[in-house]
Amino acid sequence: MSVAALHKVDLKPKDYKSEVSVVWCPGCGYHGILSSIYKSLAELGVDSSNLMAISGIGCSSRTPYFIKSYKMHTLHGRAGPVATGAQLAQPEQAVLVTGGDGDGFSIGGGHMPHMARKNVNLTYILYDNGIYGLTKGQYSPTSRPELKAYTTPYGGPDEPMNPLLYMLTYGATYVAQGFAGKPQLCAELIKGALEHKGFSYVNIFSQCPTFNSIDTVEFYRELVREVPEGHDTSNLGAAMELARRDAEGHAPIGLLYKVNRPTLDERLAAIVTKVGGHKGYDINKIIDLASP
Amino acid sequence: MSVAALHKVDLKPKDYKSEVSVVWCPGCGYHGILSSIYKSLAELGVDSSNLMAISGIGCSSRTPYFIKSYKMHTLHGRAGPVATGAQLAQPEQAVLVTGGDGDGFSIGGGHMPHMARKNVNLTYILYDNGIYGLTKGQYSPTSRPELKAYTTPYGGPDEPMNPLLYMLTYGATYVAQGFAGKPQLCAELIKGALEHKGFSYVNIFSQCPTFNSIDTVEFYRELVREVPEGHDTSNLGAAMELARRDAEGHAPIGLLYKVNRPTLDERLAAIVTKVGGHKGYDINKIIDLASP
Amino acid sequence: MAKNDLIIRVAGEGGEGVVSTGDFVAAACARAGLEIYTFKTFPAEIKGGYAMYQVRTSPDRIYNQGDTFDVLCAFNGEAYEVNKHLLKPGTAFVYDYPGGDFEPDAIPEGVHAYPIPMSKTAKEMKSYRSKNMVAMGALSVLFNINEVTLKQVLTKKFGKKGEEILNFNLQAFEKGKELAMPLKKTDPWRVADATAPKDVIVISGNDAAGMGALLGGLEFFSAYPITPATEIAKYVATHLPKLGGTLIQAEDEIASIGQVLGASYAGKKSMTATSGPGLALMAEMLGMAFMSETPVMLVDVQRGGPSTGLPTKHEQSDLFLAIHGAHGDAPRIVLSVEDVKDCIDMTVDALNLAEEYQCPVLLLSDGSLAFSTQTVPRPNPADYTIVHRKMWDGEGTYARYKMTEDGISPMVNPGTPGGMHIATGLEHTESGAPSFKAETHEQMQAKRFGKIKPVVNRYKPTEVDGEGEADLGIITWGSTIGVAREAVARLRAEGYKVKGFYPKLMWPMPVEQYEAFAATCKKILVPEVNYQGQLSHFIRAETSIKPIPFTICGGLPFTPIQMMDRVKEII
Amino acid sequence: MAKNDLIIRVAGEGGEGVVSTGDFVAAACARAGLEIYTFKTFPAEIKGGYAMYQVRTSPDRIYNQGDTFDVLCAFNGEAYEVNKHLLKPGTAFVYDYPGGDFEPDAIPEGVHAYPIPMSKTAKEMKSYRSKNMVAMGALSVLFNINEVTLKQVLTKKFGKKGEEILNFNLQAFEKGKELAMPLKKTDPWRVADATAPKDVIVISGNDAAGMGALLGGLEFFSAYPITPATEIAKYVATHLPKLGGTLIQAEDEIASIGQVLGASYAGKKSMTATSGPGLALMAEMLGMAFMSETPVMLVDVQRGGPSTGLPTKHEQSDLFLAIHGAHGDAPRIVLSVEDVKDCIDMTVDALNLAEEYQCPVLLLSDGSLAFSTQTVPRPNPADYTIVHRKMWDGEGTYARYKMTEDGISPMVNPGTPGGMHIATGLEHTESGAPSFKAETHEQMQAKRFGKIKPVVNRYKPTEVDGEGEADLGIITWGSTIGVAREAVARLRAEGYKVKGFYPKLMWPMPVEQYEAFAATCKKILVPEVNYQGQLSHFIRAETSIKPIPFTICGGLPFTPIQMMDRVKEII
Ligand SMILES: Cc1ncc(C[n+]2csc(CCOP(=O)(O)OP(=O)(O)O)c2C)c(N)n1
Ligand SMILES: Cc1ncc(C[n+]2csc(CCOP(=O)(O)OP(=O)(O)O)c2C)c(N)n1
Ligand code: SF4
Ligand code: SF4
Ligand SMILES: [Mg+2]
Ligand SMILES: [Mg+2]
Repeated sequence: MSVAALHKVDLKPKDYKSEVSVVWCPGCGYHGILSSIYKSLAELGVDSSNLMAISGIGCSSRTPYFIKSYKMHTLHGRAGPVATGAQLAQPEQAVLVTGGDGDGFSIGGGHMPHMARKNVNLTYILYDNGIYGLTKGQYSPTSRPELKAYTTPYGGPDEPMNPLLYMLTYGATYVAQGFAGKPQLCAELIKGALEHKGFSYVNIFSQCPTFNSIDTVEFYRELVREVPEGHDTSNLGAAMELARRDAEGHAPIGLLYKVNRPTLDERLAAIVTKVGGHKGYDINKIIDLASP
Repeated sequence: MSVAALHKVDLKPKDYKSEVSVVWCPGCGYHGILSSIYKSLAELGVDSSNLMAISGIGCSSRTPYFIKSYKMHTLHGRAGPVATGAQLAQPEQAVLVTGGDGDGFSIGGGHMPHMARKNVNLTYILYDNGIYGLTKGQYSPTSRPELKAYTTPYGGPDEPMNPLLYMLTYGATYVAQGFAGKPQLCAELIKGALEHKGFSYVNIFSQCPTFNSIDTVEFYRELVREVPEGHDTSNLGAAMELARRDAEGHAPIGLLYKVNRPTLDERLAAIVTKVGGHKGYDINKIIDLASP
Repeated sequence: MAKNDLIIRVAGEGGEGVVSTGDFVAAACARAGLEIYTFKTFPAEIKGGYAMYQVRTSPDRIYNQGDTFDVLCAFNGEAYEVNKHLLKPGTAFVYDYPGGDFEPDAIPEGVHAYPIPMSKTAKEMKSYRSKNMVAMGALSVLFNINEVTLKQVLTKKFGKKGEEILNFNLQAFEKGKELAMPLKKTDPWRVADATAPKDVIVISGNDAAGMGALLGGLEFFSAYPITPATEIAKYVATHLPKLGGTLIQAEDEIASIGQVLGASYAGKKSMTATSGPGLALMAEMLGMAFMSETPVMLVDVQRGGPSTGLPTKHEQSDLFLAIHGAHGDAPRIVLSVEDVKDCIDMTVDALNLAEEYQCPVLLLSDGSLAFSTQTVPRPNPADYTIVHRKMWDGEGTYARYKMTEDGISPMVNPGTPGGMHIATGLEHTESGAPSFKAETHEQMQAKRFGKIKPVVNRYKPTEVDGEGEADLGIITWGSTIGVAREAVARLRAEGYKVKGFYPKLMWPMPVEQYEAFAATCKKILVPEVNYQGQLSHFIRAETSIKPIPFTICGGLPFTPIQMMDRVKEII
Repeated sequence: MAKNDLIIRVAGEGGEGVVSTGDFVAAACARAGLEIYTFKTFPAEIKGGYAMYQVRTSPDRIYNQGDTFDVLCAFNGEAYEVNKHLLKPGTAFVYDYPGGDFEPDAIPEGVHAYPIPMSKTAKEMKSYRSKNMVAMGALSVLFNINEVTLKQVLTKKFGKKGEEILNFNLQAFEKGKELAMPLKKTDPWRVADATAPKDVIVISGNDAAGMGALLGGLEFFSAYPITPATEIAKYVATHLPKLGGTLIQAEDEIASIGQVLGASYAGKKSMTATSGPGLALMAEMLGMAFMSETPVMLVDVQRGGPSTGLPTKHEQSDLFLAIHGAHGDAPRIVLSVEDVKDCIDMTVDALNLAEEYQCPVLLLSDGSLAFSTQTVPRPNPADYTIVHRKMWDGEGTYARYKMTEDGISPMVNPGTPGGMHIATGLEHTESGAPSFKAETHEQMQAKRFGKIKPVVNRYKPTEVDGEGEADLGIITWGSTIGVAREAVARLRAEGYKVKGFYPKLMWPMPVEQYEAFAATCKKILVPEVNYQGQLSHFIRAETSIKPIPFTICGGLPFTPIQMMDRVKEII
């Protein structure tokens, strides 16, 4: 979304806290992500009543409860379509989707390509902890096969997916990656995403100390490398190259890609304009077409 | 799949024809694809009784009816999971999936990444006609926005997806593209796919003269360019570069990518080996674990 | 029956102009002030294959496709083969001969045969495409199809394509007339004479549902294509943008119902349309709409099931899924339409009920109505009331799921200061906060169930056809009602004491109305086009009635005579 | 009741050892030859939050979790607050005092209070983790929990972790004993003395379903995680590979049921397990399994609905979806389990029925059984019969959907020469070729429905509890049966004439058995944990019985006393 168009207010991060208390485990990376969200909302002066926070099901999908805004807590994997509908219904408002790796790329994986290629004007923050948190620790599409989890006591049989490469391939117009251990960077990336007009995607590595024994804070610290200075964020090929990771397997953090193209609501509005549509159109003209 | 392991027979292409007569429209590109399939089966000497042809719903998904083999005509978008189950159940047999662009990338789009990254040992041929044929002409994920179709009388609002780039991103281990107007090439690519051990994907452009008025044979002829000589099919970056099309928007035809990595059935078998599993294992040992 | 309530069946190969012939005849009759009710079957193949289009026309109101044809016009040998067993004494038979692809067997005694060399004439005119015009010319002469209105219709259609094409077609039409003129008319069938033209439209069930959506104030539509529901989306795609609204084709049915839920939450009147397989996929999200009390509306155009089944065929077998298709206790309001007029009016009703009761509303149509075109009084937009959801008045602290007397909690649209809240599928308190306490769940379920209960009294009462005591009452639903109406009328004319009860509100069931009706009938027969007798099941479960189920499931609607025969057997 | 049928409830903060305390006590009792039936509730939070684990133990068979606890052991203030209203005269109350985080209000008259400084002692031992060991020591002294078996259990558990840890825990246990020793026992509660150890296992409902799957010859399992069903997949993932089988976690529920269908087609015994939301997503594929006559088996562990609902809570509200959740007419065989033993045995049955009748079979369990551990006679693999699908004999031309006398057509596995055929969701002829003819559809539906009908007579007859005439009969299902058994027994002991009828085969319904039972009862009460009275609905629809529904839906099972009270009100 582009929050630029929104009514501006002057609030502190804590003003975006709702009255519902946070239920995540101590040490969970999500606490940091939530703070980054509060921070970017405050910095952008987003008016809560023009914000819709929408999620599916998972620990991460609890986020909307903790944000002062309009919000929906939907079904596992279905935040995308619901958010798309909400955005198209209210294109002047901001839509923020938050969810997990399982929610977004396993059960919700069929919706991702279409939101991105249609350039639905919203921000999607994916809390990537390489595990199903809420259901107590099964492997997710971003789990490494080394992980011994609930349904994979002997390790997993699958190669993990690459969220950034997926989103670049799908045509997301803003693609970034953060790490919960770097809240300042996360806040910047989320802020950029909220300011971007079009489908913006931020992948945030986040430790789940309760169920993911191998993707620890230390592991992620070793894993990530800042996007190199001078990286051209308008170059899709370069962004893909970065997303594919370097020879040592380091994962880039920072902004990888950002371009502008018409959003879905704009393209739909263009159809309305093309046919000369408007609220006051005389429906009798349509009925007439059915006379014998 | 790798049909190398199969029992070999000596048959002609026509011997793979079933008794059900083909229902496609005259001029449909699918006739050519079907011939290419017959041809590659014959050249490889595939024993029909060790072949499972599986599809979803769509004009293209009628294919299994026309092939002499074991086969399943399943649900719209669900050929992938069903084929995965069948393949894992009978890893010594060959599995061939055929389906449309809507079937595979719209409703079935959530299954594609997982089949590919898990390297399920089967061949997936996607009949890409940029339209929903069976339901009489709605736009598909590969339709160009210029297409005026059933539910988009004023043109479509979406950017078409790029099947090859998707499959490369997903981790398919064999990725190729053909065009129904080049049956010889298609037969070669399908043959290569059938011989490949792992998830092999062949995208075939195919005209739908009945409902897609813009993606004609002539259009495709102009669109396609053979993969350049010397392209390194083991180089993922180069394959992606090709898939992203050249400056004039030409689409590559030929083999883009081919690598080997363990298949899902192999990785699952490795788990069985690891735990020393076998049919004769004494189940009492498992029951004992529940004694108080 | 009057000989001018007649059924003309045109049959031939798909692509030969079967459909346009039927359309022209139907439109001409409608223009001439007559009623029409058409019925089609489609080939399973994409192109070609056997196609059938039947027009029933009468000066009086028509309720169904009829028993069988009075006039058969066969374009080819297959059409003849498929239909020849129906060439009963008294029927008229127009066929492509000589020069067609077949020669009929000996014409049965009493069948009135009119050979017309359609193909041959078309060939002479060097245009295969004119074959159906020739046939139409002949039909118009033989059966008194109004020539003036027929020409108007042709002009309307071909005029757009230029004078040359128009003239060529009119010429072929004249040829057909000339060929028929010398034939001696021996049958009694003639289309009624033109009367004062009525202010009607001719529209299919699917288009009508689309039109109803526009009249109902629809703002957002999302769907995924599926036979036989896609035309609703097509109609809306064509016209909704004119009214400033939005249609999108989603990646699947789960996405489309999800988008509808999201758009509705954000304040727009929203709906989708699908058929059985799509409805099955939407089950989870419909439960979410119930739990989160979000208005969503869905049209299910039923087709032959189960599974992929018989996708182009008629069946009314989604009632179980429509009413019971959710995990947990999560009912919906379920309506079903009888005819094309209902497709307009009840789409408006369904949109309104969703807004009023803040819950999912399902409108059931079926495969035979989807493509049946019928004469419908021209809808006057001013006649339709558009109901909006109850909105928060801005007073006090907003609680989305506030307990109110009628169980309906005011809503608020995003963008409204002070109204921020969550819509959720988890069990929740009045404010929307998650709560898994026993009391919360029991109270909230009672609220959600309680609020929709009044609909049984507030929705239009179920129509009772007939008065006083009867030996047998027919209870049926969907397009089968139209068949029952005629069966009841004809049985009554024959002296039988029969009545009809025609529910449109399928769930919650207006139990008292069922009981009151049944109290006046000795027996209750429930005809329906499905295997299990799905309405019978609900009648047994919810009322004290002991219905006699009467089910068929061959992909075709009932005929009046079939229903009459059954009534006579058991009365 | 005997004072040694007793219920010990341990409550505290999740992570404080509540669960392991319960597990140890249960295992010790089981080792001592006693029966156990445990019951837990989980916090909604991921970590921490209120947790409760209750062990019911008795020398005699136990059928349910019981009315309320006899002994409460409160680890913290929240545990006290949540449970204090249940501290009725006669109950015993063991609590963390002094030094805990709370001081109870005045102990009510008749409550037997035993303060034990658990936290303080643990702190002195410099290990927070030993708190529950202290508590257990005290409990063992106070309530005669067999010390020998308890130590065996602790040794089994901690022995693996090394001598040091074991000794430390035993030390804490001894401390707890010492603390309790001086207290004067005033209550009557004591665990029965050890008897000859029985050959039992102690297992949860979910693990039991997994064990049943192994005993039933399962070869392929695919599932997507969901509370409260995931442990079935966990169990199978751990053990199926030992038997050479395959488990995969799919990307969603649609994929998992699709994979099951594919694997089954390819000749393997296959199943999945899910809960309501997942079942809703599987509706379409289950219809395909019915239409294509492919054996598939699914366990649905019901949870609180609708929608995301109350995911960790108990409810039995998926019966509508289980039976009616498909578009078109597409029934399934639906079974439901009463207890953990059934989870083993009926998983085998369900796998067998799927193979025998070549259709989808759904086995319903529920949230309270999922995690309830119970003593079950050790299953002997030799006692289980594994049924295989009827296979083609290789004679003649193979037709997959051949019309046979019993409607069951022989199958053939891919790889077999001459058996090539298609499995399809389209309507089809005997050979599998698409056909949309009326006769084909009617005959094939009759075949598919007809073949499963005999199951009502061939599955084990529904158990009738009691003989002769009764003033009231209870019909119920699922884990509520266990409650009914006790209620019936106690009511009978009080002189009431009551009987019970405990169906396990939910669909198709053994109607004659229902009728025969009801004929012996003046009234029929149907208790169930859902809002709408789902079984009552089916009883009304399919039988002539007029049941009195008795529904609760607060996320908890019935208690025997609750059911008894209701019976007394209406008898
Ligand atoms: C249809 C459906 N299937 C399964 C579930 C169970 N479920 C809830 S959350 C979840 C996965 C959570 O993992 P993720 O999306 O990575 O979020 P996290 O908890 O890690 O933040 C699953 C499988 C569900 N609620 N609905
Ligand atoms: C659940 C479900 N939704 C929708 C449909 C209707 N449907 C059948 S085929 C099809 C699309 C066909 O297009 P494509 O997959 O591109 O195949 P093609 O016909 O072009 O070969 C659709 C939408 C269906 N059968 N099932
Ligand atoms: S389970 Fe993991 S993801 Fe969920 S709140 Fe706890 S630490 Fe965070
Ligand atoms: S509709 Fe299109 S895709 Fe389908 S058979 Fe005809 S030409 Fe081929
Ligand atoms: Mg996660
Ligand atoms: Mg297509």
